[in-house]
Amino acid sequence: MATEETKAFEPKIVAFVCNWCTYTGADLAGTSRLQMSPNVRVVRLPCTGRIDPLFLIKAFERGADGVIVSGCHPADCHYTAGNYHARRRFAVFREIADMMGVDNQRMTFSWVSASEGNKWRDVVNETTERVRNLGPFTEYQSLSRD
Amino acid sequence: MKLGYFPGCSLHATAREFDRSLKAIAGPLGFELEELEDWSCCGATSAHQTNHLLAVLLAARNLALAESQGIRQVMAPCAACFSRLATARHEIAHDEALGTRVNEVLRGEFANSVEVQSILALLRPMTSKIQESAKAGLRGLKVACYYGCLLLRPPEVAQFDDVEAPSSMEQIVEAAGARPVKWGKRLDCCGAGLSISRTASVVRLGRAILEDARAAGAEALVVACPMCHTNLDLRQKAMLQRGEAQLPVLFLTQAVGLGLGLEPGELGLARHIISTKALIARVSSGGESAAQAS
Amino acid sequence: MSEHESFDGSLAGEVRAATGLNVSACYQCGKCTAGCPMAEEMSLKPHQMLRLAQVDSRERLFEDDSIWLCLTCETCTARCPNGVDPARIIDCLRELALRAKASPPRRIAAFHRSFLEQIRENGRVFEFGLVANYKMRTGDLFADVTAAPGMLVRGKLALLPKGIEGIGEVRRIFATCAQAARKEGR
Amino acid sequence: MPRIGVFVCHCGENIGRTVDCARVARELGELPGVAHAVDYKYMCSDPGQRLVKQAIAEKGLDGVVVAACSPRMHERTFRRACSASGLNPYLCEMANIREHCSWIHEDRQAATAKAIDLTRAIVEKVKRNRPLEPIRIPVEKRALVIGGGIAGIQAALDIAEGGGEVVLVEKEPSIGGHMSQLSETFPTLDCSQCILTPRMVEVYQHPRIKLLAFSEVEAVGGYIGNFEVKIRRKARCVDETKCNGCGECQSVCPNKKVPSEFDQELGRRTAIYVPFPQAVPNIPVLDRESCALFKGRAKGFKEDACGKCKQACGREAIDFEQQDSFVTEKVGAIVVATGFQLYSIGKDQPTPQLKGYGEYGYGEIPDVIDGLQFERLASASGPTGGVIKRPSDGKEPKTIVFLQCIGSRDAAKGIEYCSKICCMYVAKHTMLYRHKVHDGRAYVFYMDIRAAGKGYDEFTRRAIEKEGAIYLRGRVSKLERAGDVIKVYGADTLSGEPVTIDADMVVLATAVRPQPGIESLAQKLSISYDAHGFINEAHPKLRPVETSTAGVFVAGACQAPRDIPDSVAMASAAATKVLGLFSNKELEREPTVATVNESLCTGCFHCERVCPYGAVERRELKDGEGNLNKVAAHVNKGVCQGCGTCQATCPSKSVELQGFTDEQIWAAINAL
Ligand SMILES: Cc1cc2nc3c(=O)[nH]c(=O)nc-3n(C[C@H](O)[C@H](O)[C@H](O)COP(=O)(O)OP(=O)(O)OC[C@H]3O[C@@H](n4cnc5c(N)ncnc54)[C@H](O)[C@@H]3O)c2cc1C
Ligand SMILES: Cc1cc2nc3c(=O)[nH]c(=O)nc-3n(C[C@H](O)[C@H](O)[C@H](O)COP(=O)(O)OP(=O)(O)OC[C@H]3O[C@@H](n4cnc5c(N)ncnc54)[C@H](O)[C@@H]3O)c2cc1C
Ligand code: SF4
Ligand code: SF4
Ligand code: SF4
Ligand code: SF4
Ligand code: SF4
Ligand code: SF4
Ligand code: SF4
Ligand code: SF4
Repeated sequence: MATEETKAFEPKIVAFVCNWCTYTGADLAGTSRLQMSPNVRVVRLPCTGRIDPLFLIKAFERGADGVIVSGCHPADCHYTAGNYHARRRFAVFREIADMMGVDNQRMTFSWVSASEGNKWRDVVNETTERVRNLGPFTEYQSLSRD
Repeated sequence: MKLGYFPGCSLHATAREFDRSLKAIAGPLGFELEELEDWSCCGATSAHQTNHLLAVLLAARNLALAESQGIRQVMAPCAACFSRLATARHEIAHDEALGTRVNEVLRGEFANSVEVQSILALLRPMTSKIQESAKAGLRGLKVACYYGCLLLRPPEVAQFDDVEAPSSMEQIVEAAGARPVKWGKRLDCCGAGLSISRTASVVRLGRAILEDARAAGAEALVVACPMCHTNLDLRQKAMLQRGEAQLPVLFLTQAVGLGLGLEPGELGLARHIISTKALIARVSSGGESAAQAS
Repeated sequence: MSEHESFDGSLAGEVRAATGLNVSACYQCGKCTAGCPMAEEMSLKPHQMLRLAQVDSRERLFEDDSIWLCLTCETCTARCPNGVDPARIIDCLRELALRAKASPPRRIAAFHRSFLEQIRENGRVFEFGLVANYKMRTGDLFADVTAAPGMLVRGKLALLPKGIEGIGEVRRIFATCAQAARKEGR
Repeated sequence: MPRIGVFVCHCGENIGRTVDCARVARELGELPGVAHAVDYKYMCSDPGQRLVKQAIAEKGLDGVVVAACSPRMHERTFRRACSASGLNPYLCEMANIREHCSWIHEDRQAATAKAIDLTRAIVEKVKRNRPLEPIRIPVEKRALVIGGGIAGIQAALDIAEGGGEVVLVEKEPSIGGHMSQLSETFPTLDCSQCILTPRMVEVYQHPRIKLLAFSEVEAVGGYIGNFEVKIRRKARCVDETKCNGCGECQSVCPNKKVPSEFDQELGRRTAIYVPFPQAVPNIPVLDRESCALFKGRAKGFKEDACGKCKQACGREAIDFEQQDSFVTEKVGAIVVATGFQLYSIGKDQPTPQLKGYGEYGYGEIPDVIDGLQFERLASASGPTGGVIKRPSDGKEPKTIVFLQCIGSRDAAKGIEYCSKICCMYVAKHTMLYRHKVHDGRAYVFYMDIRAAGKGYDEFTRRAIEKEGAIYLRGRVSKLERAGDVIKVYGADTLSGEPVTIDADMVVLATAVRPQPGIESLAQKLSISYDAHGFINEAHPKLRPVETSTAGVFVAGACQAPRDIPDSVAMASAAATKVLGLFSNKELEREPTVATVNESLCTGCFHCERVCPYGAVERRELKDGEGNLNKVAAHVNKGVCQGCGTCQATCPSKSVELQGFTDEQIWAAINAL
């Protein structure tokens, strides 16, 4: 249950998305005027295959409370197989993150196609809500400050 | 080679000659059978048609017995027993919940580790041995190898031969000196499950099988299932129309035994309803030339 | 009965729960019927049984004798192009029919009961007893069940049952199954 | 210190309503390195673009960020504007404060804060952008077409007619593919040979088409516009330059009993042979497996056992010593048109998933044939001269049964998919049969009739309503030889009854499968294929004739089961794509490609493994004296599509995707 204090807290979330599916899906959400929480900042990359796990760590270090990684559906990668490699990479990363003390709850991995504006809104809202309930990610920031 | 042996009810009763001939060829072919102690009925058709759990448990009890008696492989000559035991083993292996249930009821540490073998899988690797030991052999006796329904089914359970175009029984009788004929109904069901309760159906199915075998030129049927045998031997007279010749029905083990030159008496050939006398005469004297002439 | 996924109260759901098999996978090609040795005697052909299961028409299925004519020869299962396993599904339909208190044709029911009783009593089937039991049940004393005289003479029928030591376990198996069937029948 | 210009757009009210644009400009203006920051009502309008151009000229900007709509909307517009003022266009980027901000939020304060963040991130990125040049690739205006069936023929002719050059590679001795084996074709029943052979001759005579029959692709290198293809020319034992196709050699060859592949083994040919009279090229091939001379040599005979063909040839064209040879062709585009084969019901199947059909006789019952064999029987130029005779005894079948969906729509023993063409050709077969055997009965066992083309349903209805074919809805369980007939055990599910028919001949409409060996060809081309071996198109709806590799196209039945109209339409579409490619002198591509820092690269080649396009090559690095220093990765810019997977994978961070370098992205993340 969120306390009065955490209610006031507005999480900062960084989203790493591919250009062809999720970025376009997010554009569609905009064109359709789907309202969503303003906590997510999108970083556009050509493909989820380009996303280095260090980006996520960097984002946390710089004060993000949560991250989203989203690209094309498994068989629909614009680059045939980039998202396949990304998926494998992040399966490993999840465990490493766990070891480092990054709660997996702070990370959303999802597939949003160019036509799934609604889904993008849901991903944004759900992630924001989840991270808001977890509270600010102070553990990591204090860690990295040492 | 020592092998667990599950005779099943028939081989102790109606199909005693199957049991006897199997034991008779064991010596010459160099295998030894160790009958499962205190085995119980596999449940046959009646169990699985009315209560799946019962069917699995009745089969599993025997598999568990084998396990506790240190038997790693059980051979079930009866096609129905084979099918029941092998299917149960397969189902338990593929359904964890079922496996747990079975273990609860059997109150033991049942690991489902026993392999189930059919008579065909046992004899096929022995063809060269059969061929070597066959003295006069079956003298080119033309036989129709009848697999019936359950020996090869379901396919994922009985994987030792091609489900639709099997050849193991033909290979075995050929090694024993017979000439297997090509015919169409070798995989068709003879209806044994309804033999008592719906005799008319069984007569219809059996007749079609006999007709086809005869049309293909067979002098005898060879079977590997006591139910098929009872059906096609015991009821054959009802299946024939006036004037149609009788077709002796041999167990595969009897055919192999004859090929090996064993005494007909040892093989229980006198116990059949359809007489095997002419056939015995044909394979033990100069029958071959007669067959070739025809 | 093993615990599988869905159970929505439909017949298809019950079959799925009991066997893990999917009756919806049947696309009604009829290959099962085409090869079924009993099809010509069945008023409902195998593919029609599957169809009725798909549309949840249990009355028509259970009232009809056809499911009891299936020999479980598995010809249909071996050849079904969509891997439906009709033989196993029909086994299951029979079991469900019994639980729904639908009765099989008299002689077939009598046979199965006599057979199973033999196992429960002796652990093995002792054919003379089976025949006697069956005749008593059907009242059909002159039925041609042994087909030919001379079976006893040829040593084909044993007169006395041979018991087994583990009979207690066999009876426990029967009791467990009866209990399970009662529970699930409700 | 960089000099970035920031331009914040109101988009009328679209952005301005929720985002305080003036404030965004103000805050951004305070960022170090930002030399200029303004807001304006409509940035994409002419005056808006002029603002950008002026600022570049007047303030000496070395980077431009437009905070407005999605880059997918107007990035090109603003990059062009920059370019016009002499700023490298890749130094201009957009921050999306409309779709990703003003349109999806109502809270003005939050939206404004977010717009500032988004713009700042792009500013930080642009500070680290480097000027890039679009990649230019020269285009070789020749195309390679692989496979000379109707699809390959059509593609070759269309490309050649459009001015391109074509190398057509066919693995068989003649082009023509399956269509050359057909008798008449649905839905019009016109004679297949009559419409096909003129096209085959056209291919042969076309000045811009080079036909390499009896040849196969050995290796493929290069990339779009610049492929290099090595082709194996299999030894025919006949010198193509000398042979004039007189046919003397065939007539003297003593071995006349070789089963003819073209006639689906229903006819015979000689050991040296032309597969069929209209073959193109009309040059024989010597089949070493069945030639007496070669068989003798294999057995170690001292003297050649034959040689009649060589003696008969007046042009000394026959060369028993001929070996396979190789040619290399440079091409700019490739069309794959390798077609299909029919599923064989036999016991030996290429994969364990396919089981074969013992219940249909496993090819043991001689009068059970497949659809192509029926085509040969019905063809006027076929082994029976177009008379329907059964193979076993030459009798005219009075009862013929066609079984559809054999191997298709069968997840248990065959393949799940529908083969698409068989419903149609079975209807055709019933008509051809009824036209030839007036008193014959034709039965069809089917599951569904799939006739969804122009005039197709009318065609199948005609077979049923006018031509007397008897359609039974159900599959057949088993075929059984019974004396002179084949017993067909089927079911008619519409009446609910099992049906048994005594047939004189049975025709199986077996499934369409891709050509054997297609996987290895696809691997040579780095194109993808599905689980069955059909070539994958780049997009099932929008890029149906392109593949995953730029410059490689696909046509005909190698992509999925296709009939002739579909194959031809695809071939023409592929040809258009090729000609479109050829219409450029050079190809220009976004410079978003990876580059390797060779001094850092450790040669682990993880990048090579993950690259979806095979763009990573191995390059040997030598020192001044020519000694090998190391082997490092090298990205082929023509092949790289810019996904960046290599970069995220490289353990030593030696490979970088231009425009999305680590430095750029880290800067953006830092700014958020
Ligand atoms: C029985 C039957 C009847 C039919 N009837 C009709 C009809 O009436 N109407 C209709 O529209 N369609 C019909 N079809 C379909 C028609 O045959 C196909 O649509 C058509 O042949 C597809 O053409 P294609 O060029 O794609 O493939 P194909 O005809 O298979 O040609 C492919 C060519 O590529 C060659 N090749 C394969 N691999 C290689 C390689 N690695 N290297 C070099 N060359 C290679 C092959 O040798 C072949 O020459 C019928 C098909 C069948 C089976
Ligand atoms: C309910 C439904 C669902 C469908 N679902 C799918 C699906 O899931 N997947 C799929 O692949 N296909 C689907 N389709 C089919 C798909 O819509 C068509 O294949 C496709 O739209 C055809 O494109 P077209 O350009 O040929 O024709 P159209 O989409 O009809 O476009 C023709 C255009 O030409 C214009 N036009 C007409 N006459 C003139 C004129 N005289 N002068 C100038 N302009 C003119 C029209 O205004 C129109 O813009 C579906 C169709 C329907 C009806
Ligand atoms: S063969 Fe299988 S798919 Fe066909 S009708 Fe029977 S159960 Fe259904
Ligand atoms: S198992 Fe039953 S339904 Fe299937 S073919 Fe045999 S008798 Fe017919
Ligand atoms: S640049 Fe984009 S946001 Fe600005 S006015 Fe044009 S369309 Fe609207
Ligand atoms: S005889 Fe010589 S020229 Fe004539 S077809 Fe044969 S190889 Fe060619
Ligand atoms: S060498 Fe003789 S067998 Fe061989 S192709 Fe020439 S003529 Fe025929
Ligand atoms: S086209 Fe017709 S015959 Fe061929 S697989 Fe599809 S449905 Fe079956
Ligand atoms: S992954 Fe990096 S280090 Fe390894 S070969 Fe590629 S560029 Fe070189
Ligand atoms: S960016 Fe993608 S396509 Fe280019 S080399 Fe790297 S992995 Fe291959």
